[in-house]
Amino acid sequence: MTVTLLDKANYMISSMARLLKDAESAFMGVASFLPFMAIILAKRLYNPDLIWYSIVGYNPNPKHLPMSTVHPWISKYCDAKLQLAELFDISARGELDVVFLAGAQIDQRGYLNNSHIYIGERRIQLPGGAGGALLHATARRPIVWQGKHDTRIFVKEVQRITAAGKPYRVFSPLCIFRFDDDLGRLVVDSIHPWSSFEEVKENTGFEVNDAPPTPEPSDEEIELIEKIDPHGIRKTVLE
Amino acid sequence: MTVTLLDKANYMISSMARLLKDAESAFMGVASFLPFMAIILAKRLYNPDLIWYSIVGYNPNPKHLPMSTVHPWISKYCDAKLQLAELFDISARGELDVVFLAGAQIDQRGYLNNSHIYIGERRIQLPGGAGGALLHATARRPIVWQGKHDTRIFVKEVQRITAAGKPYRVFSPLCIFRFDDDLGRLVVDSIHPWSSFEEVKENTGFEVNDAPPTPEPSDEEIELIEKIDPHGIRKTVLE
Amino acid sequence: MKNMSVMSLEEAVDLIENGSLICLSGNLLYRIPAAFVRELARQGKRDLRVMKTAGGYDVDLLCGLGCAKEIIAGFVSFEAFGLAKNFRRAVEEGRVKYSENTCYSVIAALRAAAYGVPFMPIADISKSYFVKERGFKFVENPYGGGKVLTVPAIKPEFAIIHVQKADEDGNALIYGPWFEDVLMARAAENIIITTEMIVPKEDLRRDIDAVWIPSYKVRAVVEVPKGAYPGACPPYYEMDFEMMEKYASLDEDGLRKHIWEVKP
Amino acid sequence: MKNMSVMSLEEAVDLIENGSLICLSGNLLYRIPAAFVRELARQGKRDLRVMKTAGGYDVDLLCGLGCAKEIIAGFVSFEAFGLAKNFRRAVEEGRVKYSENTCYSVIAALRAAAYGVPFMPIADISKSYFVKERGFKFVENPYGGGKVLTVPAIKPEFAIIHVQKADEDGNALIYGPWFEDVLMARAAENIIITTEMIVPKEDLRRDIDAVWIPSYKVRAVVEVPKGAYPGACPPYYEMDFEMMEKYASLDEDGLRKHIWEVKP
Repeated sequence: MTVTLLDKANYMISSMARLLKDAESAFMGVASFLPFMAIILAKRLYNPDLIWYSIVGYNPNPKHLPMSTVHPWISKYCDAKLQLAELFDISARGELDVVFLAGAQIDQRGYLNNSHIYIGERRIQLPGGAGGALLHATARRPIVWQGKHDTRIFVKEVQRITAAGKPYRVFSPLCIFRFDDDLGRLVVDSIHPWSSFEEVKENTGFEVNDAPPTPEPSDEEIELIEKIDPHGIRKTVLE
Repeated sequence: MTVTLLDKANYMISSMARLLKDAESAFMGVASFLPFMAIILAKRLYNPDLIWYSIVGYNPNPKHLPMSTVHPWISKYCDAKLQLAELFDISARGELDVVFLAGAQIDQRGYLNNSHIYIGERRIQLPGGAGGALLHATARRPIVWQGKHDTRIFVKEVQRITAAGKPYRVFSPLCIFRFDDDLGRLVVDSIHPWSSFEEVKENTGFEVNDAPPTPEPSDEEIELIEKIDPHGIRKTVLE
Repeated sequence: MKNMSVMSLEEAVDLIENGSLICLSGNLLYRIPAAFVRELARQGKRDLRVMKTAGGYDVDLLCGLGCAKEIIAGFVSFEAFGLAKNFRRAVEEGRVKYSENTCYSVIAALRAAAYGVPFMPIADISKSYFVKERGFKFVENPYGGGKVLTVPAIKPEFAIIHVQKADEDGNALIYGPWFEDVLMARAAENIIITTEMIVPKEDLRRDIDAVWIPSYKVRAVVEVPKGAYPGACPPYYEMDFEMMEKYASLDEDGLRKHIWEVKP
Repeated sequence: MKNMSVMSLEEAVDLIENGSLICLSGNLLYRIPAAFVRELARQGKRDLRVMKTAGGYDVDLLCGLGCAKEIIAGFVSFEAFGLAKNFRRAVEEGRVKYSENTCYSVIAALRAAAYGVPFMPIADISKSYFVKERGFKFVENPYGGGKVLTVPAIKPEFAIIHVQKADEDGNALIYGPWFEDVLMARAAENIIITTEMIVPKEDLRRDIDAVWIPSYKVRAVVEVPKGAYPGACPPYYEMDFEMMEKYASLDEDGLRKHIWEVKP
C-alpha cells in the first residue's frame, strides 16, 4: 500500500467530518487546514444545518481551501457578522459544541502545550495556544489534531499546560484517540490502515492499546475534498 | 415685563449653551428639549468641536428640534455609530464632561429622585432615572434641569435617591443653582429677571441666597433658537 | 435546540410561556416589537417579566392588560406624551413590580449573561436607593484598591427583536441605532425575530456590515410589516405621534379594543 | 486632550513614546497596521509593550528590530508560513518578554478597560499555566456558587488601527471582520488611525452602518494607501503571500533593509 500525504489527509478529514454528523456547531482556529476541510465536507454531505463559527464571520460558505483561515474572501460569504470575542462568549456560556484545537504537545489527559517546551536546558518558544485555553475548557466536544506523531509530541504529561480539557477525539497521522472516562485518559479508538499498533506504541509517550482500522473515506468524500482543495494545500500540515 | 414660556425657555437654553463654551463633550437623555437646543446652540455659536454623544449616534447634526430625542432622522446625521452602553462606559471611565439630567425631585445636595414620591401614604410612581444614577455619579459636570419650581420639587432631602452626584448647575424656571464645595450644597448662582429672591425662597424647600440676574440671551442666540424650533416645542417642558 | 423556522405571529407568541422573562428591542418609540406585544396581549399571556432599558408603549401595554408581573428597567415613559399611565397605575396598585434599575445596570446584567459569567463589575452607583433594593453587592477588588460594585447576570429566556430585514434562518439586520438589541441577542437564551421583510440570504449579505444577529439562537422569524407601529422603523416609517396621543388617553376598555383594532 | 489632526505617518509615529503600551489592529495578515509598524522600526522606537490577540508580521518585526520589550498576546505566528522566527528568537534569548495569554483573556482585559472597571470575571481556565504567571485572581462570587476567575484591566496608551476609510476628524469605518479593533478603540486611551483613504464626512455617513470608531479619542489620522501591506485590506487588496515567504526567510540584516525597502 503506497500512501501519500494526500491520502493521509483525506482519511483524517473524512473521519473528522463524520464526527460532525450530529454536531450543532463547530469552530476552528487559525492554520487549521484539516478542520477547515472537514467542516465544509460535513456541511455539504452530512449536516447542512451545522453552524460554523469562523474568525471572520458567522457561517461562511467558502468554495475552496484558502492559504489562510483569515483570507479576505471567506468573510464575503458569511451569513452574519461575528467577532472572535462573541465566539469565546458562546463557548464560555457552554453553547459551543465542537472545537478543533491543535496541540504542539498532547498528553494522555488530553491537555495541550502550545506555550514552550524544554529540550534539556533549552527553551523552545511556541506561538501560544490562541483561544485554546478557554475553548478546550468550555466547548462540549474539543477535537484535537496534530500533523505529526512522535514521543516528543504525544507525552505522558505536557511540560506546560496551555489548555486543559477533555478531548472528544485526538487526531494524528497514525491514529485517532478518544477520551475514556473510566480510565480518565486517552485510548486509541482507531489506527490508520497505513500504521500499526506497534508504530503507534513506539511513537507515543504513554500507554496505548490496539484498535480497529480507521474507516476509509468514501469516493464521494474524496471527490469533494479534491474539489475543495485541488492543489493539495491540505497536505502541508502533515509530516 | 411680560414674559412668555418661550422667553423663559430661551433664557434657560442660552445659559445652558454658554456653559458649554469650554465643554469637551455632552450627553443628554430622553425628553430633554432644552438641553437638546442648548447643545445645538453651543455647537453652532461657541464650540464647534463640542462632542455630542446621543442615544441614536455619535455627533448628530440635526437641523431642528424633533418631537422625540430618538426621532429616526437624528441618527441620519451622525458621524459614527454609538451605543448607549458605550456612552455609559465613557462616563464610567471618567471621560464624559457634561451630562444633562432631569430631576423630578432635587435636593440641596444636588441628589435627584426620579423613582417615586410619597404624598402622605400614597406612592406616586415616576418613570425611573434612566441613565442618571451612573451619569450623575461619574460625569465631570452634571447639569440638572427642571421645568417647574416649587417646594415639592426643590426639597431639603429627596425621598428616594435615584441619582447621587455633584451638579455643576441646576436650572429651573426661576433661577440657576450651582454647587458650593465649601457649603457642600446648592447655592443660587443667578435669578431669572422675571423672578426674585422672594419667589425663589418661597418655592424652595431649602435655604437660598439672593443672586444677580441671569444674563439675557443675545439676539443671535434667539434667532438661532427660533430657527431650530420654529414651532416652539421647547416651551412644552416648562410650567 | 434547533427548532427555528419562519412562522406566523400567533405561532411565535405561542412559544412564550406565562411567567417567562423576556426582553424587548428598541427604545421608547423606536423599533419596538409592538405587533408582538399586542399579540402577547391578545393571547392573554400572564405573569411576564419584562426587561428593557427604556420602555414606553410596549411596557405600558403589557402592564395595562395584565400580562406583566415585573418590569426590569431604568425608565418607562412616553417622553413627549407624558407618563406611561398604565404602567404607573399597575405599579402604584401593586399589580406589577417595578424592579427599578438604571439603564447602565440593565446593560451590565445583560453583559454578564452574554459573557457567561455570574456578575459584572460596575462603577460605584451605590448611593442610588435601588442598588440595595436590587441586592447589588460589592466584592473586594482582588488586585487591590478597595471594593467594587457588581450586578448579577440576568439571562432573559427570550429576546424579542424587531428588525428591518432578516433571512429565513433568522440572520437579522438592523439599520440605524441598535440600542441594546445586539446585546440582548447575545444574552438571551432564545431569540424571536419580527421583521419588516424576509429577504433572500444573498440580499442580506450585500448589507453584511449591518447583519449583527446570527441565526443560531433564533427560534422564530416572523414577517410583520409595520411591526413596530405606532413606533418608528426607519427608513420605512416614522412614529405615529397622533396614535400615541390617542393611546395615552385610553382607559382600560379602550386599551382592550386597541390591541384588536391595531393589527397585527 | 483634543489634539487630533490629519498628519503624516512620521508625525503620528512620533506621538508614541518609548516604553508605551500599544495595541495593534487586525489579525495575522488581515488589516494589520503594517506601515505604522515599519515606521516605528525606522524611527528606532524602544521598549514598546505590544498587545494583540493574534500577532504575526507586525509583532515579529517589532521583536526582530529591537523595538519591543514585551508582547501581550495569545498567539504569535505566520500561520501557513511557519513560526514567527524573530519573535521566537527574541523570546528565547530573553530580549523580549512574552506575557502569554489566551486570546480570550486579552479580550477580557480590554473589556475591563473599556468599561472602566478594574477587572473582568471570566470562565475558569485556571488549569492553564499562564493564569498563575499572569497573576489572574479568583474572587468569591458575591451571589453564591463559589469562586470566579478574573482578569485585571489592561489599558493600552495607544490603539493603532488600520481601516479602509476615515474622515478628517478620525471617525473610521471598517469593512469586513473587526477582530478586536472596535474593542481596542474603546479600551485605549488614545487612537491613531491609519487609513487607506481619507474621505469627506458625507461619504462616510453613507456607509454609517460600518462606522464604529468615533473620533473622540483619535489623536492622528494618517492616509496610508496599502498601509496593511503585506497583509490584506479587503476589498482593496489581498495578502502578498510571496512577500511573506520572503520575509519569513530574512535574517536581521535583511529585516533592517526590509523596513526601508517596503515603504511606507
